[in-house]
Amino acid sequence: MSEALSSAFTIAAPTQISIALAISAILFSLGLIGFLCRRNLIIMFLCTELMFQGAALAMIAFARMRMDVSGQVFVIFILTVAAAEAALALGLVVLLYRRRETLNSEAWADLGES
Amino acid sequence: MELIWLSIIIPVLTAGVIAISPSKHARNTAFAGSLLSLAALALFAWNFPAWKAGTYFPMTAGAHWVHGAGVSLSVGFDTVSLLLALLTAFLMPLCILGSFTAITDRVKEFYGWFLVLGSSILLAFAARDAILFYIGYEFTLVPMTLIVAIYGGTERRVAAIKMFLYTFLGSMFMLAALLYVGWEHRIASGAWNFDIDALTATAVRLPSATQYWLFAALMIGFAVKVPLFPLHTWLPLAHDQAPTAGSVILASALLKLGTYGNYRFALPMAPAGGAELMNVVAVLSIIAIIYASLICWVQTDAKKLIAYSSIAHLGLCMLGLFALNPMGAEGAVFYMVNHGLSTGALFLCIGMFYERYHTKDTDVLGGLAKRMPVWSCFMVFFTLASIGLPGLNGFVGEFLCLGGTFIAEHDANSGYPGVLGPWYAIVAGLGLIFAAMYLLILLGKIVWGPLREPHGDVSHGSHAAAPALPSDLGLREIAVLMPIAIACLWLGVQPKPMLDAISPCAQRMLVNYPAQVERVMAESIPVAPTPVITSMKTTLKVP
Amino acid sequence: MIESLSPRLALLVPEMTLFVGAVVVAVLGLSKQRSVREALPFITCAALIASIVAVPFTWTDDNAQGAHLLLPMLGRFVKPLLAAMGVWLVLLSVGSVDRRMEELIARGRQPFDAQKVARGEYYAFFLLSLMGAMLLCNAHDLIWLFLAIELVSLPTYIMVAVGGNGSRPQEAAVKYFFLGAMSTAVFLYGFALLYGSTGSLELLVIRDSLATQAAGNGIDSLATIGIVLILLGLCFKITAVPMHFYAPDVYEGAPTHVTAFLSFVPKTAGFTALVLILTCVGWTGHALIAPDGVRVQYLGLPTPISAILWMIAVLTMTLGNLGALLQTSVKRMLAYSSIAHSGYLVLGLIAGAGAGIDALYLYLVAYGVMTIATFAALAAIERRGEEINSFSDLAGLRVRHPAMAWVIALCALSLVGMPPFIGFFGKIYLFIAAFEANQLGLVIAAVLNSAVSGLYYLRLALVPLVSPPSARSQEVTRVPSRWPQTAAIVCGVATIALSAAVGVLLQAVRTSTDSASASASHTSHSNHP
Amino acid sequence: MNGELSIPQVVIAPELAWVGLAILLPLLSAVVCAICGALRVKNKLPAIVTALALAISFVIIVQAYFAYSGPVQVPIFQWMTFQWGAGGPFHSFTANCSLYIDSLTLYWMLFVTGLGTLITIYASEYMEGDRGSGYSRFFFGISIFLFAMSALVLGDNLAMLYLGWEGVGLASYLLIGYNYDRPSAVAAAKKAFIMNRVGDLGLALGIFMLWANYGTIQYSELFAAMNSGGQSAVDWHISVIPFLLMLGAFGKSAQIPLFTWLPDAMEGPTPVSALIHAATMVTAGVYLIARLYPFFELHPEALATVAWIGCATALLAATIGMAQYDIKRVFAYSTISQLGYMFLGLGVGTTFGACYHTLTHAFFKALLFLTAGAIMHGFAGQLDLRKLSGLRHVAGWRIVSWTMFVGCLWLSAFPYTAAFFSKDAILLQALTSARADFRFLGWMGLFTAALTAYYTFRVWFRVCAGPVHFEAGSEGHHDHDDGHHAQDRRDAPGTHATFHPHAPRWAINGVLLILAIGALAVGLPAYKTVFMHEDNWAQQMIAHSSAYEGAGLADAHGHSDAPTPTMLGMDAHTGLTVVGSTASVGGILVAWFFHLRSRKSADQLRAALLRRWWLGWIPTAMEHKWYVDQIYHALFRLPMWIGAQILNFGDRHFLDGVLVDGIAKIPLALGRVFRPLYSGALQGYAVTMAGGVALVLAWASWVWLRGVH
Repeated sequence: MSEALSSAFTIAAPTQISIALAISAILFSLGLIGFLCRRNLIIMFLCTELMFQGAALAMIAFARMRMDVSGQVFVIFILTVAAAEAALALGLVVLLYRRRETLNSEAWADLGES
Repeated sequence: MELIWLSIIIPVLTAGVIAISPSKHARNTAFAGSLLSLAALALFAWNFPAWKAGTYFPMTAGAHWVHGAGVSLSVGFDTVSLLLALLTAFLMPLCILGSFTAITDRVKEFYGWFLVLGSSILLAFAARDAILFYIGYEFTLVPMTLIVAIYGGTERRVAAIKMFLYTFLGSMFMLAALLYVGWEHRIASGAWNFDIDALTATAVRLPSATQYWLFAALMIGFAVKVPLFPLHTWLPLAHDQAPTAGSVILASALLKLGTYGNYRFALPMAPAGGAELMNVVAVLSIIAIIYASLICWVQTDAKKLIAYSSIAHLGLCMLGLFALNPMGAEGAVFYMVNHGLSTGALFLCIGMFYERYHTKDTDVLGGLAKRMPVWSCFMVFFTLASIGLPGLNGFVGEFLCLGGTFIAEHDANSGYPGVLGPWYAIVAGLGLIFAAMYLLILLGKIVWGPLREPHGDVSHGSHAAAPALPSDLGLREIAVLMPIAIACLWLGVQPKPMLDAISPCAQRMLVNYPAQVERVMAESIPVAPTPVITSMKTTLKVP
Repeated sequence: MIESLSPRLALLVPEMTLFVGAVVVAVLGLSKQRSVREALPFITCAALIASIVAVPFTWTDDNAQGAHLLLPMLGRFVKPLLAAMGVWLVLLSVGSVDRRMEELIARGRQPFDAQKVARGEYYAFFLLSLMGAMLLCNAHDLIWLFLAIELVSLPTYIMVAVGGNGSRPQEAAVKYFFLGAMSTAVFLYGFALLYGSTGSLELLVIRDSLATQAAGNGIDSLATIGIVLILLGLCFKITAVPMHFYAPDVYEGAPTHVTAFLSFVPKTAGFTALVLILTCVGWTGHALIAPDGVRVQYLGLPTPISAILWMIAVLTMTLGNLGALLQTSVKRMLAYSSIAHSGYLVLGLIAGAGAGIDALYLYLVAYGVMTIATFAALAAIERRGEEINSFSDLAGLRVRHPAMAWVIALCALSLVGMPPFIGFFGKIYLFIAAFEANQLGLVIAAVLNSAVSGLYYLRLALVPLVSPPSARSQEVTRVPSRWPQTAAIVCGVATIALSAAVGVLLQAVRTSTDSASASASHTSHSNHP
Repeated sequence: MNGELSIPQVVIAPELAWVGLAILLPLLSAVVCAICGALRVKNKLPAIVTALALAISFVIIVQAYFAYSGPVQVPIFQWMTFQWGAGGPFHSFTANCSLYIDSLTLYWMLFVTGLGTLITIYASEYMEGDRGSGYSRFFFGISIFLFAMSALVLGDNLAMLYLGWEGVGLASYLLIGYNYDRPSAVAAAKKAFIMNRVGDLGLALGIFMLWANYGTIQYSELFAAMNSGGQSAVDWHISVIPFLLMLGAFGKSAQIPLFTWLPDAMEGPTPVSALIHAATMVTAGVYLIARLYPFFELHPEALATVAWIGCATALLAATIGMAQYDIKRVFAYSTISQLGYMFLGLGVGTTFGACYHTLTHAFFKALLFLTAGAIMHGFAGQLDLRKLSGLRHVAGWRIVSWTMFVGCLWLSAFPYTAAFFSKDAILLQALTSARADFRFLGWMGLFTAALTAYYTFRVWFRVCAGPVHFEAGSEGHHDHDDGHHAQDRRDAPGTHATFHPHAPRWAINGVLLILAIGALAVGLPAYKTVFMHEDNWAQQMIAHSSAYEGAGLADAHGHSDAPTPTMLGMDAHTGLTVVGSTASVGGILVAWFFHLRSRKSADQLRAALLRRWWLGWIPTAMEHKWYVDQIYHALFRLPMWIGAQILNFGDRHFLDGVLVDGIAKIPLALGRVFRPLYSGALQGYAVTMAGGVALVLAWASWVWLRGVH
């Protein structure tokens, strides 16, 4: 346990950081691509969560690299905010669903340049 | 100083009073307010200690307004700006008096805006601070646009919008140029300051390529206002559509802001640019003269005709200014005032018959000498003043402008070399002939000849909305025209005091020019307008 | 630790006041007493005024120094500004939220149902969002910054959705929320990269670290990309290119009182966040390595960042103005105009510490007054119970509602930058700041854009005053509440009155950012000899 | 240049300011007339005031004449005057209201004010039908004219001259257009003003050129500069001065190419034609050249040009005059023709001849016009010489007929009339000139003199001699288009059976008599020269002014060094007397034959000419005034009018419509380009935003990061 802890706090090799950063970037991109491609509002929201997590992962990786806990603290806040956003998103989606009975984002395009 | 502010503020306050008082009192209140403003300014002018001073008076700086930006509330006059301000203040009550029966709808707003317009013009003339000038200069657009757009003819909205946007675009360049000079002043002295004298002192030291651009930018702004040839198309429309009082103040005071701007900013600030571009401006002015005169010739709308004639006349004024010698400058300044008087009066005259017949078409209406002899006398008088008959006011300015152009030669003996000369004057002089042609044709149509009145509107006042007017001018209308006529006559017979007043200012404006013009002439190939970026780069890097 | 905590807490008194206010209005909103529910906006106002009053007492020099803030005196200006604008934003919304339901209850058609009313929540969220914007001024690390920004944003999503009725606000809400979430992710990733480059979340530390980097071979690419991502993410809040696309739809779809809120509060928050981030980067002390290896001292932001901001500024003002030209909907036009004004404001960011930030905040004041007055005037009138939307609704407004017509015209002129209204002074000081930063190109771009903007603002000014009343505008009536009208008139008068006091205002802005420039330029010399 | 000029030194004499009253009094009477007009005064007060004012002016001038001792400059007040730098020449512009009094000024002022007074008295009766309507306006115009003319002559600088120059143009405009409800009168007034403006431009440019080269426009200083050899800046500039001034003179004095306004100017009331368009105003051009004579030698061909133009005008106008039927028109063309003589005289070097002819012409031409006016007045506007005959036999018309006869004799330069001597002086100078072309011009002048005698007596024989016959004109004054309205007039009621012409009363008759006597009297100086070998008074007056005679032309004329020139084997004087008399008498005889003895033969001759195609065009063209108006219209007015229409269209539809509005549409078009980006679809916005972020990132990383590191 202590060994695991200590290994967790030893300075990580640059390659490991790179891998973590790459994964975070991939996560972020996947989220973005999903956000752009999917039409279902709930899935779109989940994709934004994916992007958040990408950022969070990067934050953790850097915290690890710098041996600094504040980055990890930040991640906790990110999770909290993400949760708040999730609550908000679901409420909003329910509201919308009640009006149009669909979750397709394309149903909501009344505004915009005619 | 207090009197200056008083004359600027009284109209605004009067407008406020009008806004809260019943509309039947509006016109009398407005008239009283404008008279008070005129009185304040006249009192100031009476005590103006230095009618010969080429500098501002008073010399004390005004209160700071925007401290960090160096904007201060300082006002002061030199004789030129005082003359133009007096012209404005003089015409305001007359315009208001002339609108008593013409404006029947939205009366309060009209007089309110009109007074605000007057204040704004006075502020522009009085300002000693470039930003303060700009505030007055630019704000004139708002009341003027509204006056045109609300009280104008059938195409009033198009006219108002075109006038606003055109002038606004131009003045934006001017603002940028003034700010640029302010910035150069900031570099040179370490503090922002928009005092006109300080800016001028800074600007004349700039490299000539910079001055070239500076001049061009300022010129764009002022040329739209003047208006100079290719930038004039907003004016006929605006004049045509504006109500009489609006046309008068537009022609008499607003356009003078353009020429005044040249006198106050463009020419003194960028002598190198002015010297290089003097022939360009002169050519444009001459084109304006010929072009507008010819168009006048085939106009059938009396107001449009006078509007185009304004373009031609101001072309001559600009030509005189850009002769860059004292004779031309004197003539130009003199002409600014007198064009205001005679053209303003012509617009008033046209407004008076328009009120009676609801048409300005000279094909429909004519021979009014039979019906309106008194009006005809005034019309003939002001037309002659506008033609430039010696002994009346228009002549002095015209003659000196043309003379100034004529003597602006390479080897002029006057000490002020120029690149214009006889040929410019000859072509511009054709404008004198044309002026006689189109104005006499106008007279021949509407004053002389057999009486022609529009069908169905023969008896004045049969128009539903028109108030009952006497067939000839009433006392009120005579009271409107008479002061202008007296001024026209007086200035034509006794121009000497005014010429003396202008003279030092003109010399002060031109102080850098002989050397600059000689430099330009010495360079056989004019300086290529090297981009201003080069000078920018030098300031970009910190040494 | 205690010594450093107490000043920080003292600085938060305004936010606490707002928080208490939010709780109170949220609870009272459920009251069955109609009079209590009708008092909600005024309670909100009371909380806002209390927070304004609290600022001078709590934001003393000592407290500010003790809090170790990046810009110690910023809050002293920005917080009262936000609260003061908040007051008028509240007043212009009086009677709007739950209006239909309250009318039904008043007529006895429907019983009071605590489940369905939203007024309490609306004002609570209103206060919370403002609180978030205020909290930004106290941010001393990225976590605080992130939380504050989210606190600004999340309530606004709800406000858009619940503030009115019909499907348009909901559509606006969904667009606003989803795109907002995306932008949040973008700047969050930027935070991560910035953290990775500097190793700290503390703004002061980041600043020093970046200064060290700048003094070496320049800011490293990780930080640069991070900052660029933060910029782009925050562009959403300030409706700047390329993140501005949502704005027309959301502004048009949201109820007018919410649009007014959106056009000022998130924008102020976004700009404050950007000011903080860019203060970390610093406007001085950067260098370019010339091809021959010589270091060339370079003023302003590091090249890539300033170039990007430059593009953002020009594109934002241009696209905003061009978009506004074609609109027939007043609110949509104002949305584009809001975009264009953001473009002007970015000039202040580029110009940087000193004049730039001063100009930015001065312009925000001007813009806030003008835009709130316009929206208040629009909120004060309605047509057949619907919001005013098209220009033809406004035609000849002067005849029936002269005061509102004049306010709209006045604000249009102020927005175009016509002297002597406050918009002119805002603009002119921005230009001055741009000159200070040698951004002649930006000035020319802004000048041309101002001229173009005349095309549509003049229309906005002339339609109510000059056009003859149309069949549509004959049906325009005043909303039941007088408060929106009051807000419109007060703000309208302020567009003139503030220009008389512009010197004082500028002085106030300067004192609030003086320390900003002092702390930003402690590693370098002043701009000009 | 031939040595020093003989212009005496100018004395500043403020004490002579009372001469200025000659300018002021007409102005005051104008004011009174204006007030009378405003008050609708119905009596003859305006005429009385005007006549009184002019009479006093005349007395003042006479007084000044007797007090005259040498050229003086009389400062009154400063007008367009300012200076810059140190002042002085080239650094100041001095155009004061001051008088320059020398013998030329007095000479001119004497007949201007004198004739002015007489014609005003005449007009007081002539215009009495208009009392209460245009009466005040008429005398206002007359007063303004006298004011301007006095300023023109008395002013001490060219700006004053220009003031008077345009002022007389204004008066002319107002008076030609006196009957303003008649379109032809309005058009004629306009034409007169505009054509004069063309000349005025030349004058103005000449003034500028003088300033540019001499730094002043005051006569005294200009002459001083000339005396000292002058300062030339640019040769081209100097030599163009006379041509510019000349243009002004041609405009005002109705010479080629600017003569067509004068015949039309006969639309004005006849006293106006007599005073302004015959006696005084049109001689302003002669005055200008005489006044600035030294400057006309700045270019060797300048005076020759004047001579040629003058002679050509004289001939052309005479040919037209032969073919006109309207009495006033005939006299108008004769005026142009006589003015041509004056210019010929100036051109060939005899300012004396020109000025003396001006004086004699002023009297006899005023007389002729006034008789024509009396006829017109009495016969309800009838002026067609085919419709009037034998007036001398009609009761009450004897004075008119015989004074007209006097005028006609003078105009045809009948031997030993005053005009004979003045014309002789001119022709002698031309014929004895060393220049061949001047001699040619002299012969042309003689030929023209014969034509003049013919057309003059054509009028008299037709109108005053022969059987009594007359038709009334159409009410006030008929249209002058040649015979267009003949048919109407014939139908009009008013043959002599029913129509009773009202004969002139004392004012008209009196003035006619006085003028006839005056015409005789102006011959006195010449008689004294011829018979008593005294110096000619007029010559003395001219020679002691700036219009010195022939100082610089000695080499050109050769009358100073060459032996007495001969002509046809006789002494030149005698020869010319013979030839001139022959021409005059011959012309009169021809006129007698065709127009009194056998009036039908004139028509037969005309018909015979018209039948032959190679000759037929001559009378046609002469009757149509050689189509000059039409040519001007086609050459100038029409192209300009077309150009103006094009510009007007272009201004509205191209400059404003295409350029200005087009530029304003650019932002709108650009706005439309970006419109698809705001489609309203959530995903669409997301894609654009993400794309924007990606673009910026890519750009930042590739361009900038690579560049910096």
